[in-house]
Amino acid sequence: MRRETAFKVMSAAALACIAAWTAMIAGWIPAFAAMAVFIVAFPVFVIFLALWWMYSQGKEDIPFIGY
Amino acid sequence: MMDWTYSAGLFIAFAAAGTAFWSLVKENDDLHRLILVDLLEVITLAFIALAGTDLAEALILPGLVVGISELMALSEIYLRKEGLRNQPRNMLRIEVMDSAPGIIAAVLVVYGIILTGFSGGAVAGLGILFYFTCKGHEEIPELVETASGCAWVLWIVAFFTFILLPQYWLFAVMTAGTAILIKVMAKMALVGTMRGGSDV
Amino acid sequence: MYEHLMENIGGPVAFALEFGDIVNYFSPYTLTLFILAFAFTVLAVVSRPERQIDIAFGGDAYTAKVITLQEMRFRRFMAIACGLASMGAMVSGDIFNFTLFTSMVGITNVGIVAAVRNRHVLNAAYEYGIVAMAATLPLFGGAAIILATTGTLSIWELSSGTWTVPAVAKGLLGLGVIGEGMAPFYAAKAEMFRAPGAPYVIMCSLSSLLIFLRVIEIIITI
Amino acid sequence: MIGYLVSATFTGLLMLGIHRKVIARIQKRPGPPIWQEILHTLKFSFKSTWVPATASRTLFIAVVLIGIGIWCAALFVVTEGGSVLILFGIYMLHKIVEHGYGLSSGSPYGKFGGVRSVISATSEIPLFVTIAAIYLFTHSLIISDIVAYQAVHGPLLLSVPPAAVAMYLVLLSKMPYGPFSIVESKELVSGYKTEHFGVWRAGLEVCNGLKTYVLLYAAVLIFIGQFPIWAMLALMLALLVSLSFVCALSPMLSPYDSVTVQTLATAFMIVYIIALVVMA
Repeated sequence: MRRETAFKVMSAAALACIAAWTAMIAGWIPAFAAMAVFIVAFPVFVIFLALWWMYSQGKEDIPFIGY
Repeated sequence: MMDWTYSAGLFIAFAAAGTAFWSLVKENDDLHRLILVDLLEVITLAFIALAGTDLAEALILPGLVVGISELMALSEIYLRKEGLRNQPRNMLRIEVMDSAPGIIAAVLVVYGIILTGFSGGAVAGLGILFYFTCKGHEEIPELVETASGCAWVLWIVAFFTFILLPQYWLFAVMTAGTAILIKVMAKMALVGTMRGGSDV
Repeated sequence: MYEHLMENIGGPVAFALEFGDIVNYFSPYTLTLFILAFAFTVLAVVSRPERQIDIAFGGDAYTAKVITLQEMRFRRFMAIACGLASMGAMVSGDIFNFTLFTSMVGITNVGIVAAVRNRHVLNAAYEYGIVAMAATLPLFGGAAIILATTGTLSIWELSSGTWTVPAVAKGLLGLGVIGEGMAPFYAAKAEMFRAPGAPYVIMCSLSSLLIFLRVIEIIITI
Repeated sequence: MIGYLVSATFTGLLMLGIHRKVIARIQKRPGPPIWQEILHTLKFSFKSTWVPATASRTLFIAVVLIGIGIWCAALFVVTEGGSVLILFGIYMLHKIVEHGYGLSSGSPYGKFGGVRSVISATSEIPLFVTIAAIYLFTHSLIISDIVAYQAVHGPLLLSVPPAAVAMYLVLLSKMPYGPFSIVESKELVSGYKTEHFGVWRAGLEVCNGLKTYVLLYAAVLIFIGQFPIWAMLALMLALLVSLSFVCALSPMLSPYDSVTVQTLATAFMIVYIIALVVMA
């Protein structure tokens, strides 16, 4: 995955969270709908934020098989 | 809704379930455990049947289907885990055919006699047929033919009794009933048995 | 406190679909469970199995187990069937349907690992299958006793408080579900999870967990 | 709400740090600073990351997302006063997530960690007995109703102490370094976490932080009652320190002993429930 993609996904998730929050405070959508958006978007935001910071293009490796 | 028959039935079902579970715990052979588990399934159906309503009758079928599919899945696993890949040479080699043909045939015949008439003959004939399938049929056909002939004579005698001595109608009915029972039984017993020796 | 007893347990019912007296309902609780079953079913559909690494102890050698395409297809099918059965059990408003779905979960759980060519796993699957099949007796027995004593199987009806469901029926129902793969009968099941193919194997544990969570709701509700 | 979510995550991580610190001090070690777990999370998020070559890619990534997602949901259930059953359902689902972590990578260590997390499923059974005990008193499983009941009748901790003990056992079995944390035992390297490094591990830490916060908060809420947030945090901290004491002073049990202890606890709870029902 490229850094730009990670950034795009992260911003989309963040925007979704903020939009849902604003809409809830403004009373446009009920609280549970905003929560549903958070539950989906927050994990995506966390992971893609970190991926945007650092996603190596390094070669894939086999798992750890002992010392 | 709950009367004493339900309670009694429930008690018997629980006792049967307890027995089955106990035997399942005691049994070590995988194949026998599979069979015992099938026994448990039958008791399960008894539990449903005890409700005794139309709904219960409708519920037995899905219960049965689920039970059978579980049994089939487990049998497949058993075959795979034991590495049994060879097809059996003789497909009709079921244990009960060696161990208990006499008992099963006797039960069917007695039940057929109780039913009397055509259906009774069919049931009893099935019993005899089962016996022959299990035990082979070398000399028995002659005996069956003799019985069939005598039964036919009895039937004729019963008809004559009807016509000539109508006051003995009850005796005639009973004779005819027994005769037709034996006759149908004999004919049913011949289904699938070929004449001309065992190599045909 | 809500008027309908059921809503004190799983939360207010958001949507209910009536079929005569059988009402399939979504409370926040059943909805959560349904979504989880759905999510993991989707995962089983889209993800490919992993290649499990085995170490040969005493040396540096290791091997990767590869799942053949045919085996993968069969196990994926079984995993999806398992997911569908658990989804059905989550929303069913009828106790007998619930027990049928539960038995189906048992069958598909065996099916998920049945294609694995590993004697150890197959033995575990067989042991689990025996327990799961024996568990159908209390499961159906419980449902049948509920039917015989109250005359209805609708969870909605039973939760209205007009019926008294005998404790033994509830106990049997719970015992049946526990036998389908919860503690303390999961000992055989845990061995099944050594089979490769994580997205499918995970459905085994997920489905029995979900039906256990659902039966808790049913037992408290009725 | 977003602010609450983020601060709950960091508070939970801080509490895990305090947990480690208390354990270290009891064992006469200096121990890491209390913000160590927060630093850990940040550190992992800056590490180079890829998916192992043998892993089931989709599942490998999806379980991280699901892990964070379910605990977000649990936080909302607790704060909004939803059903206790949902919370405990999520608690059990965490087991599946751990299982997914372990199995998805193809690593033998991860696999054994995952299998152990399934074996330790006994820890959930006391939970449901706890629920039954609570239900007998409150006749509702909605958290807001339970809180309202406690406002009138006093804390459930005093009316159903055995249920509180069972809940304590449940919390204990989810705490790291505790007697029941057989999934993280050192002979399995890092157990189910072995192959989730870098960003994935950071996600896992976020999930752990949220989980710790939610479980402690829920335990206080269900057994003591609702208080202002500073008092809630103080009570949670007290609960945490007591848990740390147990973790510091008890050795890790072997997998089967752990299961046996939890089964015995369950049996005791069932007897207690039956006694309650018979008396009522």
